[in-house]
Amino acid sequence: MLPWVYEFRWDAGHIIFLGVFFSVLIIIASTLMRALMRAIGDFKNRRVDHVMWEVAFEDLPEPARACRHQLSGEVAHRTCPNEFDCRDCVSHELFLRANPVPPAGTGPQAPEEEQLFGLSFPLDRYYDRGHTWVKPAADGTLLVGLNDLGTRLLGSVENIQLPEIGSTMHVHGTAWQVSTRGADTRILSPVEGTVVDVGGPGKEWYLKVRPEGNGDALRHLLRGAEIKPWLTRELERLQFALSEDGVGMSLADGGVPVEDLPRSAPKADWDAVWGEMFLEA
Amino acid sequence: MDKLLITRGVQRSPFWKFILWILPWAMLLAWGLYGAYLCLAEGLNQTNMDNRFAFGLWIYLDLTVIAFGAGAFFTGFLLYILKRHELKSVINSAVVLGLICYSGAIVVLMVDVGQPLRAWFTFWHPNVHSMLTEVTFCLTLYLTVLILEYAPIVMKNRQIRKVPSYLVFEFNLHKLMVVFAGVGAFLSFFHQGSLGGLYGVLRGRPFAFREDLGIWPSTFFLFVLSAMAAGPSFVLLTTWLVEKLSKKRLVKRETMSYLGKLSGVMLIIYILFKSVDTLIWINSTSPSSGFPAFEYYDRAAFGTWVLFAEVVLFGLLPALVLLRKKLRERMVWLIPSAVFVLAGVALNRFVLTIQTLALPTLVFDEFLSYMPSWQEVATFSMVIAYGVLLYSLSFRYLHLFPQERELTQPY
Amino acid sequence: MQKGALWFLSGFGLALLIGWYAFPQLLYRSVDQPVQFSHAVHAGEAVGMTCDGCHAVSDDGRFAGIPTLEQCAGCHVDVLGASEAEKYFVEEYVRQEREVPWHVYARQPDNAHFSHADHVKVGEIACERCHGPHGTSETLRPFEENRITGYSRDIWGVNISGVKSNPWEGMKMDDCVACHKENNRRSACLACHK
Amino acid sequence: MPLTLTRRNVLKFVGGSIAGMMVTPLPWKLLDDVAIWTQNGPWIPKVPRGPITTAFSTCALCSAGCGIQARCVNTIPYALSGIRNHPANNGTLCPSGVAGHHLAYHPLRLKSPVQLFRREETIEVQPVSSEEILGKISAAVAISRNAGEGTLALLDQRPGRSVSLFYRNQLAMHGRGVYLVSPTDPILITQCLDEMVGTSFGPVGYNLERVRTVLSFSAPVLDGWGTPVQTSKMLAHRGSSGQKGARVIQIDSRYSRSAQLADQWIPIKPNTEAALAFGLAHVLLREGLYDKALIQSRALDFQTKGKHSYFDLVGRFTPDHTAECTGVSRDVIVATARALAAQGPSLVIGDGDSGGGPLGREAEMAVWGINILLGALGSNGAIVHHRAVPAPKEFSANGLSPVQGVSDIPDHSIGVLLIDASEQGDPLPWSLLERKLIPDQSLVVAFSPTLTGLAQHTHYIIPTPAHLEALTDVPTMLSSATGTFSVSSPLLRRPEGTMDAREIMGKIFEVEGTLEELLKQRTSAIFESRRGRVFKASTGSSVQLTELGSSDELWAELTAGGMWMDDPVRSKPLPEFHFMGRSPAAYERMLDAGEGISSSNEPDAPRKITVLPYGRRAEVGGAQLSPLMTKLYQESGLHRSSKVAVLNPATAKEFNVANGGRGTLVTERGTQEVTIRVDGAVMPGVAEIAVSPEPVGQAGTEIVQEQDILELIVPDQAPTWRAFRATLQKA
Amino acid sequence: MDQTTVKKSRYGMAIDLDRCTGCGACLIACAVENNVSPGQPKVNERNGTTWMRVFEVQDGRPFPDAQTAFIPMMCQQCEVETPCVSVCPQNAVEVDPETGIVGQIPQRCLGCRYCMTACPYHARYYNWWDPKWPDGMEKALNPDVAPRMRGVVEKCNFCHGRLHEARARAAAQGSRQINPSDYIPACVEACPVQAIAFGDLNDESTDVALLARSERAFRFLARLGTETKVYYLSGRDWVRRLADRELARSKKETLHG
Repeated sequence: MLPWVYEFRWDAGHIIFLGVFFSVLIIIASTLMRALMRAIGDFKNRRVDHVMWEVAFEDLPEPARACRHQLSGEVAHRTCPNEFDCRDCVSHELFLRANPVPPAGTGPQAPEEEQLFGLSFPLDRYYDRGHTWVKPAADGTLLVGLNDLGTRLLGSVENIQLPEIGSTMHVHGTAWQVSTRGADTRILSPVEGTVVDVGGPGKEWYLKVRPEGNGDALRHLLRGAEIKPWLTRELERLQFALSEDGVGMSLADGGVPVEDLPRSAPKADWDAVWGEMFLEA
Repeated sequence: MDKLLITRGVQRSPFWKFILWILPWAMLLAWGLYGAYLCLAEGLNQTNMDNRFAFGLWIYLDLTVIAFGAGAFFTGFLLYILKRHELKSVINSAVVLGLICYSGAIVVLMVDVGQPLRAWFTFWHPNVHSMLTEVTFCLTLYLTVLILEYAPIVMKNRQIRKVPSYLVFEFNLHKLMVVFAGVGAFLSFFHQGSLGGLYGVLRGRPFAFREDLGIWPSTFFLFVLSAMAAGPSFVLLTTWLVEKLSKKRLVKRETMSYLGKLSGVMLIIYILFKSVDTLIWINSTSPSSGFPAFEYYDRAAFGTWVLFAEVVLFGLLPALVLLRKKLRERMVWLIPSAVFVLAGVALNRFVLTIQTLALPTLVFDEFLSYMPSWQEVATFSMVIAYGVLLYSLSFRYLHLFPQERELTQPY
Repeated sequence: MQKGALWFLSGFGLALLIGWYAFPQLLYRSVDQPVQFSHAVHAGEAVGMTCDGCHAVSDDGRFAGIPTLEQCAGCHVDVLGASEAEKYFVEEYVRQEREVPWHVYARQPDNAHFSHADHVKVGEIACERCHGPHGTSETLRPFEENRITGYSRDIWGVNISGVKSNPWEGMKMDDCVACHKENNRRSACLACHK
Repeated sequence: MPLTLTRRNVLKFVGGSIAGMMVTPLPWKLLDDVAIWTQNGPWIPKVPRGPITTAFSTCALCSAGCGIQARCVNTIPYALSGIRNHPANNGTLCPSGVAGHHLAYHPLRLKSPVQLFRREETIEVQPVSSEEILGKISAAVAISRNAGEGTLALLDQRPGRSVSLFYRNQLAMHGRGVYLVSPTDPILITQCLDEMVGTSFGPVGYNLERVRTVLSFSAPVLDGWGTPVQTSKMLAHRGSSGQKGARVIQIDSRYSRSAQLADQWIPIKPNTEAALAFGLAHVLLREGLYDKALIQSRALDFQTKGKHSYFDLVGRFTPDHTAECTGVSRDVIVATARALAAQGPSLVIGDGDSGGGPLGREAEMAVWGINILLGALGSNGAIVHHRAVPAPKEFSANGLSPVQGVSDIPDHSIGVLLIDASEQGDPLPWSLLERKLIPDQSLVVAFSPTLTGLAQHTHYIIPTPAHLEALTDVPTMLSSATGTFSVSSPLLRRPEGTMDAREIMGKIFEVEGTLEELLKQRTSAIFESRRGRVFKASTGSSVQLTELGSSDELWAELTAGGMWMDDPVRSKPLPEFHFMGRSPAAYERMLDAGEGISSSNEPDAPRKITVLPYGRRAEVGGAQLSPLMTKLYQESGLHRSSKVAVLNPATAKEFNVANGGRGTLVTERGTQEVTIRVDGAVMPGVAEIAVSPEPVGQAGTEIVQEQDILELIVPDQAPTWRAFRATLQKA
Repeated sequence: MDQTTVKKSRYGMAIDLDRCTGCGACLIACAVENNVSPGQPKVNERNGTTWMRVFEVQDGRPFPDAQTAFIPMMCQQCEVETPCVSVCPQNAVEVDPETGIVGQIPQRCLGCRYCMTACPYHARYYNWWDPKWPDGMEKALNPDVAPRMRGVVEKCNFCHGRLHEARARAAAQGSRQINPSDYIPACVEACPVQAIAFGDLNDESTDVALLARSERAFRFLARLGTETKVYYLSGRDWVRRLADRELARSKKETLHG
C-alpha cells in the first residue's frame, strides 16, 4: 500500500491504482475537512441562526415557501429563494419598483380594518412570516411580539424561554422558545439586533430590540395590504393542518377564531400544526 | 418520546403498530445473527459451499444487492452533477437503500471470508491486478461516502437537528454533496464494473470469461450498465412498496415514471451490448478455448431458457415497456416492469455466480449442484432483515421523502 | 474553549501513556529461562568454544539450534565450576536426564523456513548480524513472550515503536525482506515460507 | 474551576483519547498481532521440532515384505518411503504402507484392555484388567481341555508368521485346539493342490518373470495382490517404457480395478468361475493343447473306466454349455483357451477378491487343473516349488495343529475363540464365525490394537502394539518364487498396557519366552541353513547369506529393512494326482460346482439384486487403515464408500433408482442404506459394494458399530460370499 | 555471488496415464508429506482437502467394452496468465520466478476463495474445518511443512518443503545449486509403477523434459493458454481427447457419424 511496505513496486499498476485510491481518499477527507472548517467558520461568524433557518426553510413543503409577491397576486407562482429574507432580494426590488406596496387603506384596495377574520392585525406594525410582529418604538428600538393568530395558536403557554437581555437576535434566528403540551416550538426572530428588554405573554410585547444594520432592517416584513392575502393563506394552511388529522374542527367559532385554539380542539396534532404554522421542520 | 423523534408534520403509524412491524424482522435478524455466528465460530463447514462451489448464496447476494444499490450513486449523479432536480424527492431514500445494500454486502463478505481478522491485508498488501482488490477498495471507500451521505439525513432528525453544531455541519456537508456524488459515481463505476470483471477475467472458466475491452473484460461494462438499469428500478419499487405499506403518497407520479424511464434507457443499452457480447462469446471467445458454447446449455436445469429469460423476457420486454411514455405512466405497467428489470439483473448475477461454478471445466468432471444450508440462508436473511429494519427506522424517524408533506397537503 | 481543550488534552495524554507505556507492559509476558547460562564463560578464553561448537549445522543442512542435554552433558556430567546455576543444571537436568525447556529468543513460527546453512555457509553472514553480540553475555535475559502471538519479543524488536537501533534487532518478515532486497536474494514467498 | 462532567466534555475526552491512541503503537501493533494470532494461534497444530533421523524397517501390513525407510523427528516417524532396490518394493510403497505410521494414532486405538457391550447401533467399552481377561481365558481353556466342551480355537488373520508356528504348536499340545484361518487365506489355495496330489506338495509360488499370459479368476492381480515390484513388472509394457510385461486377462463379475487395468476383461456371471474353468479345460482337451504324456501318466482320474472321470466332467462343459452357464461368449472361451496354450508360459490364478470371499475349493481345483493342463506346474512353468523358511526344530510338521479354514469346521463347536491380528487380513463376515461358536457359552477375545473389524464383535479385547510398534516377522507371499523372511522392527515405542500376542499366549499356556527370542531362533535357523541371499538396506544390494559372519549380523540386517530370500530350487516333477481331488463324491461335487446351484440361477425374484462385495488386500481387512486414507480415497473418488452401490444404468432403471439417489438393501440379516451410483461399465443385474472402513471420529466410551455390506450375508447361504441376493428398494 | 549465478528452473511433471493404476499411493504420500489432516468424518469428496485428486475416467462405452484410465490431478503450475495469481487480492499466490512453482501462502490468505473459482483444474482446496489429527499424531507431522488453519486455501506446491531441504543440503556443502536427486516430490517418490517423472523442464536432458516433448504428451485444457507445467502422457486416443471439450466432442461425432 505504501512505497516502503513489502510488495510495493513502482510499476504502472501500483502507481495508477494506489494513486487513484489515495486521490479519492484525499478528496473525501478534504471535503469532510472543508465542511468542518466551514461549519467552524459559521460558528465564528455567528451564522448559526441563519444556517439553522436556512436548513429549516429548505425542509418546508414547497407551498409554505411561497413568495410574498405570489401571495399578493403579483405573480402566479414563485417560491422564495431567499428564505423569506427580502433584504437583499433583487426580485423584491423589482417587484416593489413595479408595484409599491400601498399601506393598508391607502391603496387602490378598500381601506383595511385592523380586524381581519376576527383577528387583530393592527396596521401600525410589520409582520413576519413566522407570526411575529415588529413595531418600531420612538427610541429607535424595535418592539417584537406574537401576532394574534400566533397567540391563539399557542393558547395558554406552559413554559417560555425568553432570551437574556443583551443577547443578539438574527433575522429568522430563534427569538424565544415556547413549550406547551409536550412540544417545543421556537418562534422566529423577525429582526436583527440586541435584546434590551424582555416582556412576555400577557405583556404588550415580548422583546425590545436595538436593531443593527442599515435602514433595510424591516424590508423583509409584510405590511399594509400584504397582510390580508397572507393571513388568508395562513388560515387555509391552518385549516388544512387541523383537518388532516380528521379532527375536522372549524376554525371559526361564530366568525371569530377562538382565543385558545388548543383548548378548543385538544385532539388535534398541535405539534404538527405549530411546526407548520411557525415554519419549523 | 417516539412522537418527538418523528419529523414534524408527517404522519406515522402508532408506535405499537411500528413495534409489531419491527418485531418479526428483528427476530429474523436475530436468527440470522445466530447463523452468522455459527459460520464465524465453527467455520464455513456450516455452509454447503465446497471446493467446487467455492462461492455460493452469499456472493450471489452480494452481487445482486450491490447492483440494486446502484440507485444511490446513479440518482446522486443525476441529481447533483446533471442537476435533474426531480430526483431530489427520492435521493434520501436512494441513499438509505444504497447504504443498506453496501453495508449488508460487506457484512456478508466478512462472514464469507475465512479470515476476516486478516482482511485488512488486502489494503496493506494489495494485488492491484485483482478485480477483488478493486472491489474491496472501492466498496470500502464508497461505503464511507454513503455513510457521509447518510449522515446529513440522520442529522436532520427532529431531535438531533436541535444540536446547532450537528446541523451546521450537516448544512455545510450537504453543500458539498456534489463532491460525494461525483466520487460515488466514480467509485461505483469501478466497483460495479469490477464485480462484473470478477467473473469476466476467469480465464479458467470459459463460461464466464470474456475478451478484454481495454483493460477490462466486457462484463465490466455490462455490469455497470445493468446496475444502472437496476438501481432506479429498485428505488422505484421500494418507494412504491413503502407507499403501499404506509398508505401514503410519497413521491410524485412523474418522478416514478422518470425513474422507470431511466431504467428503460439503461436497460435497452445494456441489452444491446449484452446481445453483441453474447454473440461474440458464443462464436469466438468460448470455442477458442476449447469449449463449445452450446454445451453450457446442455444441462437440464440451465437450458437456453436462461439466456432467453435474461435477454428477452427480463430484458427487452421491460425495456420496451419502460421506454413507452404512456405505459410507464400507468402503475400497472410500471411496477411489473421494474420487477422484471430487477429479476433480469438478479438472474444475470445468478447465472454468473452459480452457473459458472456448476458447470464443469474438465471433460471428465461432472455438473454439480448446490443447495445452501440454513446457516447460509440465515445469514442472507440477516441482511434482508437488517435492510428492512434500517429502512423502517429511517422512514419513521428521518425525513426520507421531502415531497411527502406537500403531497399530503392539497394546495 | 479552554476547558474543552483541557478535556481533550487529558484524553490525549492518557492515551499516550497507555499506548506507549502500559500497552507493552501488558502485551509481553516475561519468563525467566529455566537455567542461567553465561555465553561469556563458554566462549571466553577459559573454555574457548565457538558458536558452531554448540549451534551446529549438520551435513544435511539442518541447524541443530540450541544444544540438547546430551551435548551439554558431554562436559557437565558433574559440576565443574562453582556457580549455583551450573549446580542446579547438573542436579535438575543432567542427573535426571531431562531436557532443558529453553525459551528461544529467535524462534520463528512454523510457517517460516530459515536455513542457517544457506545464510551462514553460502551467504557468509555472521551470527551477530541477526542474533546480536549475545555470545559475550554473562547471563540470559528473561524471555519475553507476546501474549497474543506467542512470539518472542526479539521478533518485533525491543522498541515497541518498531524503531531499531541495532542491525540485529527485529526478526519480522520485513526485516528478512529488507536484507534480501538489499542483497538481491530470493524474493518468492515460498523461498522462506513452508 | 472544577472539571464538570458533561456530555460535551466526555466527548472531548474521548476524542482526545482516540487522537492520542492513533499516535501510539497500540492500535497498529494490535492489528498486526491479531493477524499473526490468526496465523499462529493455539488452535493451529504445531509441527514437531527436533533432530531428523532416518530409520529402516519392513512393512508388516501384508506379506509382501516391503522395505521401509522412515524419516523421523525426535525418533518418531513422520514419513515413510520404500527402500531403493529392495526386492519387494524397490523404493515404492502401496498407499496403505505409505500411511502405515499413522496406524498407531488410529482414532479407535486401544491402549488398555476393554470389555465390550453391544447396544443397538453402538458399542460401549469399559476398561478391564488384562489379568481378568487372561483369567477368564485360562479358565475356559481348562474347561475345554478337561471337560471336552467345545474347542479352543485361534483364528489367525496373519498365518505364516513365526508366532503362528508357536500357536499351532501350542494348540496341538492342548488337544482340543483348532487353528483357523480366514476362508480367503492363500494357504487354503495350496491346500487344494495338496488334496489333488494326496500329500503335501510342498510350498509353491509363482515365478512371474517367466509368465507371458496371466489368466486371473477374480484375483486382484494388478491391485495389491503381488509385491509392488511384481505388479510393476506386470504393467511394465504400459506407457513409454518399452519393456515387456505379461498379458493379463481378468475374469471378473465386477469391473474391478484389475479388470480395468487388465489387457482383457472377461465379465462372468457371479459364482460361475468353476464352469468357466471346466469350459477352458474342455477346449484345451478337445484341441489337444496339453501335455498328453504327462496327463496320461500322472492323472489318476483323467479317464477311468466305470467311474466318472475328469474327462467326462470337462466333456460336459462344451463352449456352448459353458457360455450358457457363465455368460461368457463361446468365442471368447475358445479364444482364451487357445491364447493360454499359444502364448505361454501361462499362469492361471485362482484366489478370490479379498473383499469378495474365496472361490471355493472345487473352483480352485478346477483352476489348478487348467494350470496342470497348461504345464504351469512343470519344470518350465510359472508355478514353482520352493522350500519352507527354516524354522526351529520344535516346530516340526507333526507338532503343529493343522490349518483349517473357518468354513471347514462344524457349527456350534468353538468354546473359546481367540482372534489374533484381527485388525489385519481379509474381511470375514461375522455371521460365518458366529455360527461356529457354541451359542451363549463361548468366550471371544481379540488381540488387536484397535477397536475395528472383527474385534468389534468380541467380548474382550487385549490391545496389542500397532503397526510399526510391534516386532513381527513377515511371511512369504504366495506370489513369491522363493521363500522369504524379513522382520518388521518397531519404529515407535509401544504404549504401556499393550502386549504382543506371544506374551498373551505365553501367559495363557504358561510358556516362557518372548517374541524376540522366537524370531532370533528362527533367524539362527535360517543362518544355519547357509542358503539364500540377504538384501541389505544400508547398501541397497544383496549378498550371499554365507558372506554374513553371524546370526546376529543377519538379525541386524533383517531388523533394519533387510530381507532374506531363499535360493530357487528345481521344481519337483508332478506326482500322481487326481484332477477332482480325493473325496468320495468328487465328481458330483465338482459337477455341482460347475453347473452351479448358485444363487444367481434361482428364479428371478422381483426386486432382488445380486450384491458383489469387494475390497482390497491389506486395506479392507479389519480396518487397519490410516484415518487419512479412508477420507482421501473417498474424496478423490478412487474408492467408493461402503455406503455406495454401483449399478449398470439399465439395472438402475429396472429397480427404479437414480444416480445419486438412495436405496435400501434388505436380507434376512438386516438392511443397509446405500447411495446409488450408475456406471455404464458395470455388469447388468449386479450391485458392486465396497467392503472398506468408513472414516471414524475420535473414540469415546461409545463408538458406532461398523456396518458393512458383509453384515447382510445370511450365513447358511453358501461357503463363500462373493455374491449374494438382496432386495433393493428405493429409499 | 549475485542472484544471476543461480540457475532459473522450471519444475514440471509428466504423468504417464497408461501406467497409472489408480492405486492412490501418490495422494496418500502427498497428504502425509504436506500435513494434510485426516479431517472430520463429515468430510466428503467435495469439501475435503487433498492436494492431489485422482479421477477415474471411462471412455463412455457401455458394458462390457468400457475402458478406464486414471488421471491424477493436482495444481498444474500454470506459467502464463496463471489464473489464480492475478485474482488473489492480497498477493497470497505467486509464481516463483526461480522455480516456476505457483506458491500459495496460507498465512497471507484471507480465505475469499476467489482463486478456487479461477482455477480450471479444481486443484485448490479450502480448509472448511479446523485441521485436526488424532491424539498424539501431531508429534508425527512433517516438520518441514506448516499446518494450515481453518479458513484458508491450500494446494500442491511440488512439495516445496523438499526443495527447502535440498537447498539446505546443498548449502551445507557451500553450494547454491541443488542436487536434482535431492528434490523429488512425495507423489513421484511414492508411485509404485513410476508413472510420474519430475524435474526441470529448462534442462533438456531431464526425463521430464524429454517426456514433455514426446508424441504421447498432452496437457489438460491447453487451449486456455495457461501453459501448465504438468504434462500427461497417453498413447490411447480416447484419453488424449479428454484434454478439452472440443476434442471430446469431436470423438462423439465421429462415433455417431
